[in-house]
Amino acid sequence: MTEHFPALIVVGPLLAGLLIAAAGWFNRKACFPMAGLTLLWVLWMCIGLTLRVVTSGSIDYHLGGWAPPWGIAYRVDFLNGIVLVVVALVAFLNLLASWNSVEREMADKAGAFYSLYVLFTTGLLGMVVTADAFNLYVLLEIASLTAYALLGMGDGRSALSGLHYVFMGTIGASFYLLGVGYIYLVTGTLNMADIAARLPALYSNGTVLLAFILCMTGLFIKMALLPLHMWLPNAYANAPSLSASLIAPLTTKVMLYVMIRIGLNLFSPSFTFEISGLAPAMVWVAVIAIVAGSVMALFQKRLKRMLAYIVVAEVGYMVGGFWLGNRAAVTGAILHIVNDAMMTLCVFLAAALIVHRLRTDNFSDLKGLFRKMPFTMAAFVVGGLSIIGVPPLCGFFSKWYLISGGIIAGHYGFVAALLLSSLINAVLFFRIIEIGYFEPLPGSDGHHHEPPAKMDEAPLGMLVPLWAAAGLLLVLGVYSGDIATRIIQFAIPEAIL
Amino acid sequence: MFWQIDLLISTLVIICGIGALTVKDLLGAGILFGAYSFMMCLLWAVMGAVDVAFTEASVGAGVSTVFFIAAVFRTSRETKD
Amino acid sequence: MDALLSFVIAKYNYWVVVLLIMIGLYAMIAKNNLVKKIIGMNIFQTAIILFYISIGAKKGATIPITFGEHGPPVAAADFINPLPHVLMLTAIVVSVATLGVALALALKVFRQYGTLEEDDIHSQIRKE
Amino acid sequence: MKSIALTVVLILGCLLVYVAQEFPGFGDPGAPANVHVSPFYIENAMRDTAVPNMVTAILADYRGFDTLFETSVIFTAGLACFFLLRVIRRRAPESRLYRHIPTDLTIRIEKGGRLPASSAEFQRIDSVWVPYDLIIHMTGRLIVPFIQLFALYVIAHGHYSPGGGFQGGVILGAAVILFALCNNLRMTVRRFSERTNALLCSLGVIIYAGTGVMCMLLGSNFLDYGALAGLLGVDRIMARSHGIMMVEIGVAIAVNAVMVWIYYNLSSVGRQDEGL
Repeated sequence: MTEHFPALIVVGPLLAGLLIAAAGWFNRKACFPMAGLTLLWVLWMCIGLTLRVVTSGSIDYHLGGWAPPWGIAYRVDFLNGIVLVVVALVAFLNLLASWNSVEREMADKAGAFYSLYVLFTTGLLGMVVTADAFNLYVLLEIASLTAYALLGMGDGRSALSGLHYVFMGTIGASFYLLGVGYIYLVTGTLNMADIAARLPALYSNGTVLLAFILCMTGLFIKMALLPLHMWLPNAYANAPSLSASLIAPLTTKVMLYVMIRIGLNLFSPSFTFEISGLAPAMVWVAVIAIVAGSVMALFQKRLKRMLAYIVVAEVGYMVGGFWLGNRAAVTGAILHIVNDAMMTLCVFLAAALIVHRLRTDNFSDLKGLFRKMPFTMAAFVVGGLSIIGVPPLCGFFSKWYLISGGIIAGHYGFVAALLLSSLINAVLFFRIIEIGYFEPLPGSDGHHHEPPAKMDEAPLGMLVPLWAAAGLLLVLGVYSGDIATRIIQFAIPEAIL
Repeated sequence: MFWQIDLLISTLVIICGIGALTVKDLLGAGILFGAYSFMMCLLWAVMGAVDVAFTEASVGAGVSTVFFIAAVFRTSRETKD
Repeated sequence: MDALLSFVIAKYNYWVVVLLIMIGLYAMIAKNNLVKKIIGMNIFQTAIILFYISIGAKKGATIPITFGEHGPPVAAADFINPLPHVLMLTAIVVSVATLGVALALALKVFRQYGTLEEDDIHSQIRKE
Repeated sequence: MKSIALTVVLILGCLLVYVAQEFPGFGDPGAPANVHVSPFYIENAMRDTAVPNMVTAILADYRGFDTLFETSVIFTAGLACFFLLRVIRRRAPESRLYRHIPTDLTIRIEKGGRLPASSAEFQRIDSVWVPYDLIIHMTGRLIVPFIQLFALYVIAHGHYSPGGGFQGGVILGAAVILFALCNNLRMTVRRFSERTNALLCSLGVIIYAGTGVMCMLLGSNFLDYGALAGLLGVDRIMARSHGIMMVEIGVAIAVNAVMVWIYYNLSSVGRQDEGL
């Protein structure tokens, strides 16, 4: 059965999502265990696939038994092996934490929530594994539709910000579709390997350059690179906190993976970095994204909006790292995809627990949180330190690769932006830690002293996955050395020196 | 005979498209949008894409217009722009 | 003059596609009413579908349905390229799905704010 | 804001027009798209799958995986509309309108008061939509069965004529929506309840994915209908044709149920008591 894994990774959760939606109508209690078992099984398959890739090289799977240019092919190699594991791991950990808040907020629609949750994971896993340009669009649409529904479900402004996300997401996906249409117009095929074989003869053709620009613009809209990021802060801040903690770590990272896949494998590295002439401009766009994203995070009054702007800044890290073009920077970008997904999950999950307990995430209401919710805040501190880039945790190592890549490429603007952003992150997180540490100020009349708030921690079911995510940051930090050497090093084609 | 029909239907498509966006009453916009979808279905039928034309006729002109009218009916008909 | 005319006539379908893309994109960004934005979104998607179909068009070829087992031998030049049609069946279904979700969100916005005009909603949000 | 949008769109338009000069001419047979991959489909579709309609052959067999996810996109849209709009906890309706049939009087009952549904003299009418209209009601009742018959024809003849799972499913859904338009939504929900609708959605896509998994269990790759030859007792080519048929039926069931489900939730904004 193991040789069917590439198809089972996607078809398994799809079937499970359908069964969960049907089971939602019979007894709601069965939905959560079904979803949990499915994602655990998917995680086990992903790890099995990645180990097989590390031992015996990349795996090809022909859907429907037809050879690639005619049928659709799936391909698992070094680049998407590691991303597969991260997507499955983040989805599984977040699902464990979602039981309590789903029971409270949307109890009677639990079947639909878990079905959309598993279908979202299916869409992402399919996007990571597919080797067909148009199939990637269809899976992109599944992931986007489920994200629109999950994000639009909150109260208050979430419907409006969900609608803006629908418009921007559709523009992004349609630009990608138009880009694939241009590629199909000049090459006549849709399989990525076949396109890569036929494109070099056409590099002088203007259509190929415009196809490249359109595909990339579509992906930049979907990953919220700075000038096109307007939809992200509202969409993630107003969403139900468990949907945001699922979608924030994953959507932008898988879009970055697709950008790297298209940049390296569809269009050859020589086209992406030299012929297209976009690389220098893109690095400066990334520098602006990093600085502006971090600065805007400073002005936010609510925890989840601040974290959303940090996600926008992190996207700048990876885009800048990739477009620098040298081996260290691209390794840093890929490693940062892995690390940043875990860091964002840890921090957003902590925010979800805080909102679950306090029902608000304004800074003024976070006073005395260390006494009330010590474990949640401890995990939040671990996530914050990792985002700042403190050595034992994983954030430091990928930032280290990015900075060394920037120095090798001699792009000191990028290095300066990274350091400035780390500084601003430090200010952001220590401000929250300071708010959380001090007791709430005595009331305005100054004389009544309420007793120090007793400890009412988030339920254990939400704390365990949060602490698992925080622990993983340390594990990833320790092993990031051999992740880079044994996996990512083979993922980057030799053309990049 | 081939490209004259194509040109005629293309202009009708563009007229219906611009009309659907500029008319002030949303119910009219929904109906014009149904006409736009149907013209697009004709254009594809002329260009030989019969399966796509059939789908656009049933999905685009048919069900999308019903969803539009249902949504406009549940909100308000007049708009400012 | 006839060079320009032949140039325009040779690819007129692509000009229609570009015009519709511009109309749809402008409506999505600049229109004030949310339902008008949804109409613009749908026009933008059908324009890209038209682009794919005009890639597959072939002069002097018939619709992509053969005559069954006993028909004449099948030559590739006689039939229109069926691959874009398959891709566009998917794109039409995706555009209806997106339309359904966008209208559902628009109804939720109307239930929340009582209006679908972008500027009225933002003034209400600023008052909160 | 409008001027920025206009300039951005004009710049994009000029870029697209400028690059369109290098396109191969519209409709010339020598274009790369018509030369590289599609000749294989045109020449081999009939030989491999015994399906004259090439688009259906490619849709369900060569690129069947795309269509599986296309069907799950439609399923996701139906589930998303239910998830976003449906209001399950019954809030007491503000006021209800009843029509006294013998005297044609309409009475309004405030806050939660209601008459027994089975009362012969009173008939509940929608407070929103047009009153009872004989012409629409009668023609609706006449047309709906023929629409459904035509829809089944379209599904069954997807192999030979333009049509197939999607078009047939939408027409089936349109028949139910026409019935809901002619009568009121409550009658339609009583005939075609939301629960069976939701289960049919899942069933349709499960049929599609189940056929693929069955091919996998019989030893070949996912969605390789040739493997069904042993099960169906026909040679590999006819097995592919029957596989396409099974998949089209699954798609039709799913699309029909989704269209009706989205209509239920959109037209009544989730309360499913008074629709269009």
